[in-house]
This record gives sequence, C-alpha cells and structure tokens, in this order.
Amino acid sequence: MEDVILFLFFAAFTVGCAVNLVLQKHPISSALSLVGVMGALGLIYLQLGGEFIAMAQLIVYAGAIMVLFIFVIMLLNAGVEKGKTRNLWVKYAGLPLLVALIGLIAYIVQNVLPRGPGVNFGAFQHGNAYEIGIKLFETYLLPFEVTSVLILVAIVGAIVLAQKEIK
Amino acid sequence: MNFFVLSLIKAAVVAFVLMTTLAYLQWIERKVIAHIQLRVGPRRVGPHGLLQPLADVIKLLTKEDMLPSHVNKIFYFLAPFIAVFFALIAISVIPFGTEISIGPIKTAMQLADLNIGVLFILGLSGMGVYGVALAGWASNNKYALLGGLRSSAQMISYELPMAMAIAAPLLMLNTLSFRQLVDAQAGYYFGFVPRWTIFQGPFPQIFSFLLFLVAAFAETNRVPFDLPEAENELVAGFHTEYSSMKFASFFMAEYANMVTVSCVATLLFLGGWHPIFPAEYGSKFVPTVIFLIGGLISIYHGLNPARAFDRITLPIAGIVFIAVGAAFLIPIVATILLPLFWFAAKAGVILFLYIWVRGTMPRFRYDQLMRFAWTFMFPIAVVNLFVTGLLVALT
Amino acid sequence: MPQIPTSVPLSWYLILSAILFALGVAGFLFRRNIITVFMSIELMLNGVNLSFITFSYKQGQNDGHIYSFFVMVVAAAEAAVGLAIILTVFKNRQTLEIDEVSSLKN
Amino acid sequence: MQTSTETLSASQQLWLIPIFPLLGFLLNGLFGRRLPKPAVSAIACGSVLLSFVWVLKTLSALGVFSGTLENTYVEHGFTWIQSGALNISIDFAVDRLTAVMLMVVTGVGLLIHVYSIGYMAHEGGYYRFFAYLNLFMFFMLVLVLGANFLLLFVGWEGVGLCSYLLIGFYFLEKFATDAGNKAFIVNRIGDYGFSLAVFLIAAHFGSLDFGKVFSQVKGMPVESSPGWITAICLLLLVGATGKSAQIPLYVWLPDAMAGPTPVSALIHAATMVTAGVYMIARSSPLFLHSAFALNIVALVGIATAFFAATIGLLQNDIKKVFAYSTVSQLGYMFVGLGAGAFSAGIFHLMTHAFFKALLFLGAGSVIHALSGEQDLRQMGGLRSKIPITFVTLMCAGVAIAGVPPFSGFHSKDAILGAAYQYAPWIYWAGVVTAGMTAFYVFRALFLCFFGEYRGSVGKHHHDDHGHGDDHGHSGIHESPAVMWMPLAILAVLSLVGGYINIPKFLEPMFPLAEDSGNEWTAYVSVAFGVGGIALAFLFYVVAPSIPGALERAFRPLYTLVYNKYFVDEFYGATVVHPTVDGSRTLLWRGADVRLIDGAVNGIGKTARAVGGILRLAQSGYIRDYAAWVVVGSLVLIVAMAFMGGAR
Repeated sequence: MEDVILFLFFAAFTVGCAVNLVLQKHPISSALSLVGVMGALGLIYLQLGGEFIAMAQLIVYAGAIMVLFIFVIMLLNAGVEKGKTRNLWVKYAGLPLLVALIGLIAYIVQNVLPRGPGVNFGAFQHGNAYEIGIKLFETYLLPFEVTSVLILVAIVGAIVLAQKEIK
Repeated sequence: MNFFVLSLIKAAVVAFVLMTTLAYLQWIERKVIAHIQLRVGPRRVGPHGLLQPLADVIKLLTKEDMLPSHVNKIFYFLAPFIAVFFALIAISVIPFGTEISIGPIKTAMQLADLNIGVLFILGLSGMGVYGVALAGWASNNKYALLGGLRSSAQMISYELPMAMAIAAPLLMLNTLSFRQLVDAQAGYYFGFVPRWTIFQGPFPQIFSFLLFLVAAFAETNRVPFDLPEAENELVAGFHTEYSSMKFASFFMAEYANMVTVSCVATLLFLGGWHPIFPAEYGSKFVPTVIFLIGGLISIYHGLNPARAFDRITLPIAGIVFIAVGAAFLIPIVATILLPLFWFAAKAGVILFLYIWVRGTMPRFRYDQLMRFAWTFMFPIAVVNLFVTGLLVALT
Repeated sequence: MPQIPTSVPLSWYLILSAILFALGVAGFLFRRNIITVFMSIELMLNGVNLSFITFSYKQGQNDGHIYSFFVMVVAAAEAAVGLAIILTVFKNRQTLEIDEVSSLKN
Repeated sequence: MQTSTETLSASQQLWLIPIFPLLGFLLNGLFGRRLPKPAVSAIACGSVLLSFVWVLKTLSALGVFSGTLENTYVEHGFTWIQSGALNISIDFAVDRLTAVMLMVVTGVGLLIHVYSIGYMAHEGGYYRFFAYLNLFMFFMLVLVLGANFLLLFVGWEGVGLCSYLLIGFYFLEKFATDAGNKAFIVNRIGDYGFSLAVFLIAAHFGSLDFGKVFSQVKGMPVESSPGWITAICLLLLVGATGKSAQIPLYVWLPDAMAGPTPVSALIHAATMVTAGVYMIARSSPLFLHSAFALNIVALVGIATAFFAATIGLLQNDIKKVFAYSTVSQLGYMFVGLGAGAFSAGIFHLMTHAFFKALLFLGAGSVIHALSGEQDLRQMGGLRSKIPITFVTLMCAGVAIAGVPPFSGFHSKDAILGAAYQYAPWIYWAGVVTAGMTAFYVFRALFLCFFGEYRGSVGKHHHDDHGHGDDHGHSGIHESPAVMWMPLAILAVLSLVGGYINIPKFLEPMFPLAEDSGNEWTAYVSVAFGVGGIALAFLFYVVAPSIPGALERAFRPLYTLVYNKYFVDEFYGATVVHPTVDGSRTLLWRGADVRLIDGAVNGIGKTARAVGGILRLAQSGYIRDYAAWVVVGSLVLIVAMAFMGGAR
C-alpha cells in the first residue's frame, strides 16, 4: 500500500522532471530537473533495496556530475535556445516515434515479463554496502580496476582538452 | 506507539533544539569573537544580550524582502530553500545518544538510523553545492556569480579530502551506520585511554581528524576559507542580492552545516557519547561538577552585580545551573542526559574551535585555497587512507 | 476504479525506465543545445540503470547494482571528457548550437 | 628430495631476500641523482648486505650448515597466474643447490658491490650504476629462489636486461652500446629456446612447479623416456648456451667486457653466466631421462672449453683474456653436467665464482692503477707498484690453474674424474684445456706484472678508449682499501674454497658417482697445469723473444686464432647481413611496399568509392544520426516483439 503510493509519487515526480528537462528552453533549468530526476530515482532505488547504489546515485550523479554540468553552463553562460530547428521532419516524426517507442516497450514488458511478486520495501537485502563491496572486489575486481584506469584516462583527456593552447 | 507519531515527535523535538542551537550559536560566536577582540559584544537586548538572537530573527522577518530586477525568479527563490533544506535534513541521521526508554516507549535518540548514514551525509553535503551555485547564478550579479562559482569549486575540491578522511576510520570501524560507529568506539585501552578513532589502533586516525576538520571548514565556507563571501573582493559573495528571510536562510544553512559537521566529527573520531574517561573513575559526576561551578560563579556575580538587574537574573541562572547539575545525579535522568552531555560537550568543543579560528585566522587567497586542497590535503588524504587500509589489512 | 495493489508490480519500474529512456531520446532529438543533448544522454543512462536495479531485485542478486555502479562511473568519465570537448567547441566556434557543428557534412 | 613438503612450520620470509636489493634499486633509481655518493653506496651495499645476512639466517634456520636440510623448503607467496588447470604462483624454494647459489650470489655480490665503491668513485652515473647492480641482484635472487620455471624465467630475463644495461653503461661510446645490443640479441636466441622449453613443460606436465614436474619425471622409466623430454632438454640447453655463453652463442661474452670491470666480475664471471649451469643442474631429473641431451651438453661444453682456451692464448686485452677464460671455464662446468656429475659442475661454479671474480677485480684494479689501460702490451713490471693486486691475482692464477691444494684443483679434478669415466677423450681434451688455461692466465699475469714497464701512464697523461675517462690523477697507484679488501677476501676464498666439499654437500640431490680407482687423472691434469705455468714463465719472463718467433713461424694459425676463428665475421656474413639485406630487399621493398601497401591502397580506394555514394546520406547534423539510430532501434524492438519476443 504505502509502497505503491510512494512509488507513484516518486515516479510522477521523476517523469515530471524528465519532461521538464526536455521542454525547458534554458539549459540550467534542464540541469536542475535532471538533478530532480536523479534524486527521485535514488529514492526509488532505496525502495528497490539498493541502499548503496542510491547513495552512489546521490553522490556521484547528483553531487558530482551534475554539479560539473551546472559549472560548465555557468562558465559558458549558456543562454536559452533561439531559432527554429532546421531539419523539420525530425520535429514532426519525432513525437510519434517517441510514443511508439514507449508503447512498444510497455507492451513488451507487460507481455514478456513473467508475473512475479511485486516490490515491497525491505524485501531485497543484498544491496547494502557490505555485499556490494564483496561482489565488487571479488567477482568484479578486474572490471573495477579497468574502470579506474578508464577514469584516469578520462581525467588526463579532460585536462588536455580543456587547457589553454600553450603558444 | 505508532512509528509515525513517534518520528513526528522526535522530529519536532530535534527541530526545536536545532533551531535554538543555531540561533544561540550565532550569539555565542558574537560573544566569543568580541572577547577575543577585547570587546564585550551584544549585551543590550536582555541580560548579556541573551535575547539578541530573538531580536535578530524579528528584524530579519520584518525587513523588506526586495526582489532585484533581472533575476531568474524561480531559481532566485529556490536557491535559499535548497541550501537550508539540505543543511537541515542532514541532522536527521545524527544519533545524539544511546537508546532511551520513557515509560513504555523505547527509542533511539536519533531520527533515522540508516545503515548508510555516513554516505547519506556525504551525499547531502554534495547536494548543498546547488544552493550556493544557484544563488550565485540566479541573482544575475557578477559578484554573486563569482561567489557562487568559487564556492561550488571550493566545495567540490574539498569534498575529496573530506570523503577520504571519512573513509579512513570507516575502514577501521567497518560499518557505515553512525550508531554502530559509536558502539565500535566503546571501551578503553589500559582502562583509561578511550578507544576513540583518534586513539584506536592499528592506526590512530589523528591525521584523518585534522584533514576532516580543515575540509569541513572549507565545506561550510567558514574562515579561513570563506572566499564565497569575501567582502573585500566580492561584495557579499553569492548572497549579495539576498535580503531578509532568504538571507537568513543562507545564514541558517551555514550554521546548520557547522553543527552537522561537528556532530559528524564527534561521532567519527571522538567516540560519540562515550565519556572521556571510564565511569569507575567517576566520569558521571563531571557534568554535575561543571554545572555546579557555573551556577556558583553566576551566583557570585549576582551577589556583587555589574548592572542592576543582574541581581535578579544571575542568581536565577545559577539556580537553574545547579538544578540541572543536580538532575544529573538522579539515576533515571542521568542515563538519558549523560550521553547527551558528553556528545554536546565534544560537539561544542569543535564548534568553539570554529569560532576561535574565525576570530584568529586571516583569509586565504583563492589560488592558495585551491593549491592547498589539491597539492597538500589530497595527497596526504590518499597516503593516510592507503596506510590505514594497509595496517587494517595486516592486522 | 481498480483497488491499489499491496505491492508495486515490477513492470511498473520497467515502464518507468522505458519512459525515462524515451524522454532522453526525445531530448536528444529535439534539443539544440549541446549541453542539453548531453544531459539527455545522462537521462537515458539513468533509465537503463533503473531497469538494471529492477532486474537485480527480481533475480535476488546484486549484480545489477554493480552494473549500474559501473554505468555511473563511466558516465562520470564521459561527462568529464564530454564537457571538456564542449568547452573546446565553444572556444573555437563561440556557439552551443548543435546544428552549427556540422562540419561532418558530406 | 624435490618433494614440495614444508620442512618447517615456521615461515622463513624468503621473499625478504630479493626484496632488499629491489628496495635499494628503487631508492637509488628514484632519488639517487639527488643523494650524495656515500649515501648511494651505503644504500646499495647495505641492501645487499641485508639480504646476505638474511640468507645466512635463513640457511642456518633451515639447517643448511648443520647439513640437516633434506627436502626442499617451499614458501608460497601468492597465486600469480590462474588459468584453467595451469596454476602458477610466486613461490620461493630453498634446497641445497639453492643454498650454494644463494651464498655465492649474495657473498660475491656483496664483495663486488663494496669494490665498486672504489672503482666507480670517479665515474659519471654513479647512482645509475649501483641502481642497476641492485636490480641485477634482485633478479638473480629471484632466478635462484624461484620455485617454478616461469619465475626462473622471469629472473633469467631480468638479469639479461640488467646485463644489457650494464654492458652499455658507458652509453656514449658506440662500441659499448653495440656490445650491449649484441649481448641482448644473442641472448634472445637462447631465451627463445628456453621459453619454448617452458611451453613444452607446461603442455606435458600441466604444471611449472619444480616439485610437481620432477616428481612426475621420476615416475617415468629412464629407458624408453619419450622423445619430448629430449626436446625439452635440448631447448633448455639452447637457453643455457645463450646465457652461459657456450658454443655457438658465446660471441656476446667477450664483447660484454665493454662494461665496467665490476660488472664483468659480477655478471659475466661470477653469477649471471652461471645461470645456465644452475638451470641445467636444477632440471637434472629431466636431463637424467635423456642421455642424448646429456651427450650434447658434454660435447658443447668441451668444445667451448677447448676453443675458448685457444682463443684466450693470444688475446692482448687483459679483460678479453679473462673473458675467454670464463667461457672456457663455463665449458668445464657443462662438461661436468654432461658427464652426469652435476655436483661437480656446481662445485666448479662456486670456485670459479671466487677466482674469476678475483681475476676480474684484480684486472680492474690494474686498469684502475693504469688509469684505464687494458692492453697487456702497455703493462709490465707492475708487481712492485701494486703489490697487493699482484699477490691476490697470483692466488687467483694458481687457483684457476688447478695447482693443488687450491680451490680450482678440487673442482676441476672432480669434473675431469667424472669426465674420464664418461668418455676418456673428453678427459684428455679437458686436460689440454687445463694446460692452456694455466698458460694464458699466467701469460697475462706475467705480461702484466713482470719484465719492463712498457706503458705510458705516469710518463705523460694518458687516456685510453675502453673504460675511457681517466681517474682524475695520473701515475700508477695502488687501489684504495675499499678495493683491495674484497680482493684479499676473495683471494683467501679462492685458495681454500676447495675444501668446501660441495659434492658431498649436494649428495642428497645429486648422488655421487662411485669413485674411480684411477688417481692418475688428477696428477696428469696438475702436471698439465704446472706445465702451462712453466711454459708461460719461459715465454714471457725468461725469453720474451720466443712468442714472436712462434708467431712468425705459424703465421696463418696465429692469424686464425688471433681473430677468434673469425667467428664474428662468420656470423656476420652468414646470419646478420643476410637477415638485414633480406629483410630490406625482400620484406620491405617486395612484400611491404608491393603487397601490403598495394592491398591497403586498393581497399582504401574501394572504400572511398563506396563512401562517395554513402556520403550523400551524411547531413552532418548530429541529431539526424541520432534519429537514424532511433529508427533502427525501433525496428529492432518491433522485430523482437514479433519474433517470439512477445510470444
């Protein structure tokens, strides 16, 4: 009961923010609504039992990545979009395509997914930091290390790209 | 009793206590700094200016709330709320004491005992950036924008050392729930050295503690890291364009952050509500003695007063003090109050450190600030974390 | 009016993630500001993450959490590089209009 | 004996032994540039000293000195490679063979480190030298301690690398770098064989641990042992010939003398070049199952010993003489191994480490005294000027010449005795070689220390190539104490070292051959040795005119031998130039330019033509591409939905 209400609330919030992201003309509004999406998603993760991943969502996505976005938007002082889109057919074909996409996925999910017990808060116990850590550092150790290297590369690349040209 | 009702009551209590603390924290700050600078500080409103906070609140409430032109209204209004929201919600995972039982009800002195409380705090401190950044951006003022940019950059930069400094004791205590953290710090070495994290083997976390403190100063935009509101460079930083209650909410957010950070430091490093020396050496009489002394002093001042109505106020205060001190002797009350006392004492010490530093230190230059974060604190934090992990792994 | 189920069906989560993904696609297609387009990509990633978590709930294992964790980390790296690229583009062309950046034409 | 059962419950922390030099390397390599020279030398020698002490502690704890260490003591580090059935882990093992090697490597290594302090005092790249030296110690110890073939191989390659770095230490002279490259490339050939052998072992035994492999081998019947064991042994032998400078891969060692003299002493006389011997002795169970391979080992050994000795007769560079002598002595060891007397080979390895290191260090002291002069024709009459060096070198001489009762006599006798039982002709060849050895060593010594001084150092400032920069002060001078103390210690060792009865000590691992009654073998070899000394005395002290006469008499032979049988030229003509030219003409101009480039360009042209058509679809608008992606994915979803996806 409470689960359903909570879920519907957060889902509505998420979708609202997402739509806002798409519709808002100003990048910073979009960025803020994306933050909203992420926060609500984090709460939904909590409901699904993913404590750790919810916090990671909060820290990594909302706390770090989006701040970076907002930072860049502020730096470039990006204003509202102006002018109309050039290739019109995207504009007109896009919405039907979108609806088709959602409808299809919903249809498939409804039909394919075997009927199982629904989600109740606290039913899933494997999402705590301990078990995630065990999984991460035993089963998925190699991917983890590879990811760290990837991040290192990304840092270097970002610095190289963003630095002023040394004349 | 119903969970919701209980939580509501607890929330109300915590909120009230927190608000009062914030208000009087600011009064204490003004007093302390005044005495550091050989002034007397506020003393007009009420005895020793004790009613100053109230006056300030009234002033801020009744001030004209002006809306500058060309601001982005939504975010201009949103920013203070974001700031204060994330600042206040952080307190909800802080445990103030052990389990207590009043009559039939048995509950913890804590709003929510998440078993990822530490991560929660980290996440919120990350979110806190938005308030400042948005305020700076939305209020369409170059000083405000610079302040916002600065503060967000500063917060992001100091987030890393802070997170690492937090991670080190977690490695040793091996939990993410504040309550278990504190429980893991119970007991004493050789009977008298407390097993707090800063004393605990295999690697006493003194470095982490210092790193955490410094990073916390930066996170809360306090002196010497209060670049975002460097008056002499950017008029008032990110809240240049804010007035009345919105300004007050930024103010409140800053102080709430201070309180949160001090509580977190207490829980992580100073053993939470565990007394500084064991009870068999009579630690349970410490609060009594302290309050007694306080009460006697104020009574003494009341007997030969500086001002007329000190004759009335100070003895009353003294009586109250002594009464509180006496309350600590009642066993049932003591079980509830002692942990609170120790917790508050430790957190208070750190808060006093904040004020002390503010009264003492000059402000950094911005480049110095950044260099300090990235070339000094970050490496040390990494090394500290590495050594801790190594020692924990070896033992 | 159908009475509310006591527990949330899994499919709802999946549909939510589908909606998020589709909205991300839409953003990618409709918006002309490079940064917004980029954010739409992040939105898609979030949708995918949600389905990861949901499936891992269904399976009773936390592997899905690991995957979405990796997705986050990679997204962080991607954001760093991508935003750096955007900065450079802006430095060279003084525009964030995605259609101004069409030197790949023919 | 090779069973991997732990003899002791208490861990001996074997990993500390190699770690110390590694730390020294890291310290010196990273910060050495800023450290003062005393600090650098302290770090370098201190690390080696530490590992030496630790070796002593470990061995005594394992009861090596009390002789109670029976079976291998294995210490598991951590799993390194875990793929399928193959499980390779970082294990260190100590048995008696390892014990001997450990003592030799760390002991002699320590002495040479100390010596280097004085020798390199005036050199550039001081810290670099010691860093490399420590790194070499690390890899050598890994090689010796490793409990499986792969770890052995790691050490093997590592010492190869360090040898390359140290040969090319004076990287400003071209010939030094060339010599380094030569050593490296020639070793590659051997390493190739070794790696193939390792693959074969892994394939056939399913493991690389010495314990597992050898216990399996012991299970097999000696007669009717499969052919692949022989193949493994031969490939191992290829590796050994590369590392231990045997025919046909010995050519790199003489050139390796371009490095500083302590390097020649440590790497190219005492330790690294004996790695091949150690490796063959280590895999003795394999070799015992393949008589053919043992034959080859003996043949290679005796041939190398003989030819290298003949070449050594006429060399004029003092270091070259000793280099060829090293090759020849290594040949001796191989003879011992081939004759099945592995313990004798190891015995000779140890004694050789003593006196050959001493010879090189003494030579270095001479060179040091003469400010870099290496040519024997520029020396002479130095015995009064550098007496300590003279005495110590003489000790080394009598030791290597096999004069009883000094160390060389015992080991050489052990080998030759085994050789006689194995095949008399090998014994005779060996005896002749012994004579020649005595001859050329004492020829060098007499030319250096007796007669008139023919050099120019001290008369006027002299700067030789080779070990080029002068030592800051001209004039002939005895070396400082830090240099001659190691000489003295090594001299004592090479005099009495023969009484350390290695064959007895190693008996649990390598059963002794029953003692052949014939004592005369020893007498004959001694006679040849003394004869060689006498001949040298006659030629180069009494009547210095004879050599010239002989040279004129046997001009062609002389030229042949003097030019080392033109082996380098032969290799150059047959291997190197054909390879280079072939690759240049055939591969590059032919294959690369014509075939590959042609193909690539062709593909490129086609791709461009096709792309020309596809290009029309490229609007350049990112969102168009995105739209295409969406359409594609929609199609996919529809397909999934109606092809069973939705049922």
